[in-house]
Amino acid sequence: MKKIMNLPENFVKEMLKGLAEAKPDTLGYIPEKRIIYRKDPFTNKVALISGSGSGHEPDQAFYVGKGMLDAACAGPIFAAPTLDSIVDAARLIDKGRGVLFLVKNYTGDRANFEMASEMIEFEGGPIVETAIINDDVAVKDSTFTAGRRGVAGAIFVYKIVGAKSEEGTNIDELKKLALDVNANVRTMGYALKSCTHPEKGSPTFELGTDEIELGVGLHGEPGRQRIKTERANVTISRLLDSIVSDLPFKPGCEVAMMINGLGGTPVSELYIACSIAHDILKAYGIKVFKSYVNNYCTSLDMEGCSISLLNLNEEFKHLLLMPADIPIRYF
Amino acid sequence: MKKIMNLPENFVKEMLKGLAEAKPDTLGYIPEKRIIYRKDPFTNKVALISGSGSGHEPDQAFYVGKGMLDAACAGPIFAAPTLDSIVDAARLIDKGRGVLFLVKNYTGDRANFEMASEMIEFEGGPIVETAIINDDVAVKDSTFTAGRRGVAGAIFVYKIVGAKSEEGTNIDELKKLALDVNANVRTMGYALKSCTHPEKGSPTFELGTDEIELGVGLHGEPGRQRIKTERANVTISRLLDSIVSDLPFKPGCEVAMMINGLGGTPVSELYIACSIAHDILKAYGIKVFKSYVNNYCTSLDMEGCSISLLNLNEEFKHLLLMPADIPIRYF
Amino acid sequence: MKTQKEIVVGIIEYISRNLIGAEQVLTELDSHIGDGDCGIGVRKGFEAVQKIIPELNTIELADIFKKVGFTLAYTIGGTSGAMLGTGFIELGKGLKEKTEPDILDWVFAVNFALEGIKRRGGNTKVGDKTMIDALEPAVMSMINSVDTNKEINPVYILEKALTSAREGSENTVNLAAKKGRASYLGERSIGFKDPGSVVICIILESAYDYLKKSV
Amino acid sequence: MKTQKEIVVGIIEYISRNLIGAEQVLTELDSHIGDGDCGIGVRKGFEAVQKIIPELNTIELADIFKKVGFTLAYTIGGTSGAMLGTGFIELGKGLKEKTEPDILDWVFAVNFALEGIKRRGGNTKVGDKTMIDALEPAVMSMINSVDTNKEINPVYILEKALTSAREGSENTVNLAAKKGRASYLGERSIGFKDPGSVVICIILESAYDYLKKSV
Ligand SMILES: Nc1ncnc2c1ncn2[C@@H]1O[C@H](COP(=O)(O)OP(=O)(O)O)[C@@H](O)[C@H]1O
Ligand SMILES: Nc1ncnc2c1ncn2[C@@H]1O[C@H](COP(=O)(O)OP(=O)(O)O)[C@@H](O)[C@H]1O
Ligand SMILES: [Mg+2]
Ligand SMILES: [Mg+2]
Ligand SMILES: [Mg+2]
Ligand SMILES: [Mg+2]
Repeated sequence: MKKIMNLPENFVKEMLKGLAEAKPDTLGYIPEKRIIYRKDPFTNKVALISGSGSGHEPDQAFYVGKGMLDAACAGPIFAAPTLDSIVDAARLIDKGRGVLFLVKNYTGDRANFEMASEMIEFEGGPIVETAIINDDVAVKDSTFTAGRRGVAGAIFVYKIVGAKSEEGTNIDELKKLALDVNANVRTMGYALKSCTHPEKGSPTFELGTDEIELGVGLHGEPGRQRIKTERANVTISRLLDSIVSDLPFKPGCEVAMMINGLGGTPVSELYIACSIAHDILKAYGIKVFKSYVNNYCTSLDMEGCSISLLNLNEEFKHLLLMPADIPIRYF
Repeated sequence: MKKIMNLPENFVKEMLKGLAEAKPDTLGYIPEKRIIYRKDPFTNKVALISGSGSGHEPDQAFYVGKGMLDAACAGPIFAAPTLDSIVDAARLIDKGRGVLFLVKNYTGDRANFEMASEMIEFEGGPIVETAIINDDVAVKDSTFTAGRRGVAGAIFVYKIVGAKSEEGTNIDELKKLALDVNANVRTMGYALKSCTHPEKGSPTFELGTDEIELGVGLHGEPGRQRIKTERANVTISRLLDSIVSDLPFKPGCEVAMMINGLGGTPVSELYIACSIAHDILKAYGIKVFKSYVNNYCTSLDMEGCSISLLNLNEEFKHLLLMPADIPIRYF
Repeated sequence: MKTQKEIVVGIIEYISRNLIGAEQVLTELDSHIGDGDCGIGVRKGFEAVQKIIPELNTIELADIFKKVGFTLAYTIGGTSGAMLGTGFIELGKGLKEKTEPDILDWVFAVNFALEGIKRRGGNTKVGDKTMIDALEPAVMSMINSVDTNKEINPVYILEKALTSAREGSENTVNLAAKKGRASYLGERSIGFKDPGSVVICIILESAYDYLKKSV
Repeated sequence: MKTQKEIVVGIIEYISRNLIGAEQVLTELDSHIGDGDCGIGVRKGFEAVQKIIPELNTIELADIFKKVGFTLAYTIGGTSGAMLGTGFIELGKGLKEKTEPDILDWVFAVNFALEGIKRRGGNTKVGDKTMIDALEPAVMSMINSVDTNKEINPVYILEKALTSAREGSENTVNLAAKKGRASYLGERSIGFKDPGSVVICIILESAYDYLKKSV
């Protein structure tokens, strides 16, 4: 394993330090609790917090900023954030309008956010609500009973609910909106190469030189099927077929499309996937309102991509187009 | 080799198609000539064109937009664009104020842009000027006599000159500005893993599992030195020492810092590099005005990063902060 | 004779010492079917518990468990942090305000903790290959002891419960995980023991050992 | 007897046919020390030239070369597109407006083309392992023939020039590239012949063969 890092056990701490130092004016950082938060004194707004294991960057500390998240709690790599991190973040960021937790559906994440909510309630802290995100269609046919995983579709939830929260909307409506976005987004991905956990030092799974893993999870969990490599045309079709038939997305509907890199795949290849997906969706009669192509929710250095489709309505469109002043950007 | 692609020979064409389809409102695309251009009817502005071999995405088609480039000519992977692509782009995009070519210093790129200029002049086309970018400090001590290579520092040139061009500045001043930015930017990178050319199918060079290549080039050209892996602290120090002593950057100066991923490295690792670089520059007494951390100028799926420092003045700062409406973005 | 509070703090000291000592065993089990951090997390959690032992002596019985639970949840992180934290907190809640609970109160509280963990885990069931595979049989055994057999000797009750827990833990070897991180391995998780179930066994064993010595 | 224009167009037809036929040889050489596209590019370029042969017959001598040069630069791309394109364009310029150049005018023009390519390449020198290693000795031989030996037979002059070009091309095998893409390979480029130098040899050989037949 080769990575740009010092000691593996300091991976997350040094990464978050780098983020805070890159944006000293807008971001606050509490190293002991691995919290990144908005430093500007926003008011009259429900605060949005997300958190999960690290290794999915830019998800989610890199989405903290006006118009998106207000704080993020980072756990160790691929492990849920600790209770105190969540509780402290909620206390710190609440502006009296309450705190909405946006949580991807994993046992550890759910359990820790749930405990944090109970603890905050117990201590008479801010009002807290939680919306669970579970957009991964790959898990449908499996025997796993922890339910569908939350993957890249979460970013659409942050974006839309984040934009809405800036309008001063109350916590119940925001939670409803979050669940509404979640109900309308579906994702599936595939891997060309496993990720390598910095503290483990070896790949999480082994793919042959001519194999790909369909429906892989964000922590290298096995997917639906391991198959031989094939032209991207064919693979992207498989992903889109699963996604489109799942909601289902109907001919004539309008979608936001996210082509999300898993960390080790260059944007050139993501745009090839984008080109292919456009052709396939056209054949389905599905209109792409806007394409989002980049690394949004990764799995360390995994190679591959996921595709998310979000079924749009006028409100979603409007909120997607609102600006988001987040640290991950080009200029 | 596994990549998200169909036929290797269609790699560039499909990627550019994906880009054009992702931004149908703002970008035009001429497939036969591999030109991406701004579709909005801007006026009273010198047009900026860059071009080079493909494989460095988002450089440079993904920087076409208000405030940055006006057109980009893509060559085949790692090969200069053809003369007609450059000539046609210049004719297409000129608004009567002339066209400035921003060209990274490679034999094929220089030669083709030079010919294009001569051809345009010969045919009485738009006024054309060229600024050559050569920011790579790695080449200094080598035996290559094609001169320093142009690498990620080019993006600062596009950004600053692009912002200035929107003010209606004339072509001579813009060229002067481009050369001034180039004179103040220095870059050096290192690779953890080679890239793989899609049409070649095997890695351009082979690094041992415990080796890194210091000063590697954007096409996998050998660098200054091949050494054993070491903590990122040490490697980033080596890069910054070479960069700082080259200009030289003096204590007290203010810089823009770019931590540029080479394509296969996740942003988490880039932010670790960012954290380390901040510490080292603090020790040098160099102030970081703004950090740019992402994949700006890549080498297909190469793993590693480059660091660029730009010595700032008030004008550079002002122009860096101007908005750029480019297709590569998050939201 | 020791007060119940003294005994409880003594048991917690035993549990802490034994689980810290089990770091390597737990980590190795978790590397097979998880992400290899179970031992590290549990060690960090109970090292933090060791630091608050003096404070535990000064507070109410139910609060001792809550305090331990929050400490674990604050320091472990991941799934086991939430599960063990929940277990101790709910045990505290299950004791209600009782300062001298009888054996039925204790079994009620332990069952309350079991239900809390199952709820926290997303309705975890026996057979999902988690700590519940050890904890639920143990609690069922306790209920059986006090209910059907009218047994009141806590050492006997714990001894039987520990046997059930160990059996349950051994059974996880043959199961495919359905909850938690190991579930992502699907069938490939068969053949390995669940680390969380071993944590439960060590907790019960520590309580049994301590009680046997002190009563 | 043929006019100079007819001879020139005839030579260009020969060059095109022979370079198109050399695609595989050139591509293989370029795969060793470049990116393996030299043959593809050159083929595409001269296929385009073949298409404009009828038009070439209708324009001035100097413009024939310019037209061929631009066609090559439009279609080849990469380094060889620029270099060959430049060579033909500069040759045209070097002929000035002359419609019946004498042998001295021709050598002047060829030398002008050489200087143009060297300039375009960033002051390419003999020893850099490029097409210049074949072209410069050939041009020097021509200058020598007309200057010192006062030779005026173009077939003889070309024969000697071709020999020099071939020697120069062979010499590139032992050189480490200092210009162009092969230079990135450094010492590792030693042991392979430069493809561009082979292109030069084929061009001169075609001219020689055609002239020998037609005069
Ligand atoms: N849904 C669940 N309910 C109860 N216990 C669970 C559940 N999921 C996992 N566990 C327990 O958690 C243990 C792993 O803990 P830990 O290593 O901290 O988890 P992770 O690293 O996956 O966050 C497992 O051995 C299992 O006993
Ligand atoms: N600076 C230079 N001057 C003259 N010729 C050059 C120079 N650099 C490269 N060449 C020639 O170009 C040939 C390669 O052409 P081509 O394959 O089109 O280049 P690339 O693929 O690198 O753009 C080389 O064999 C060499 O003869
Ligand atoms: Mg974990
Ligand atoms: Mg080439
Ligand atoms: Mg674990
Ligand atoms: Mg080539």
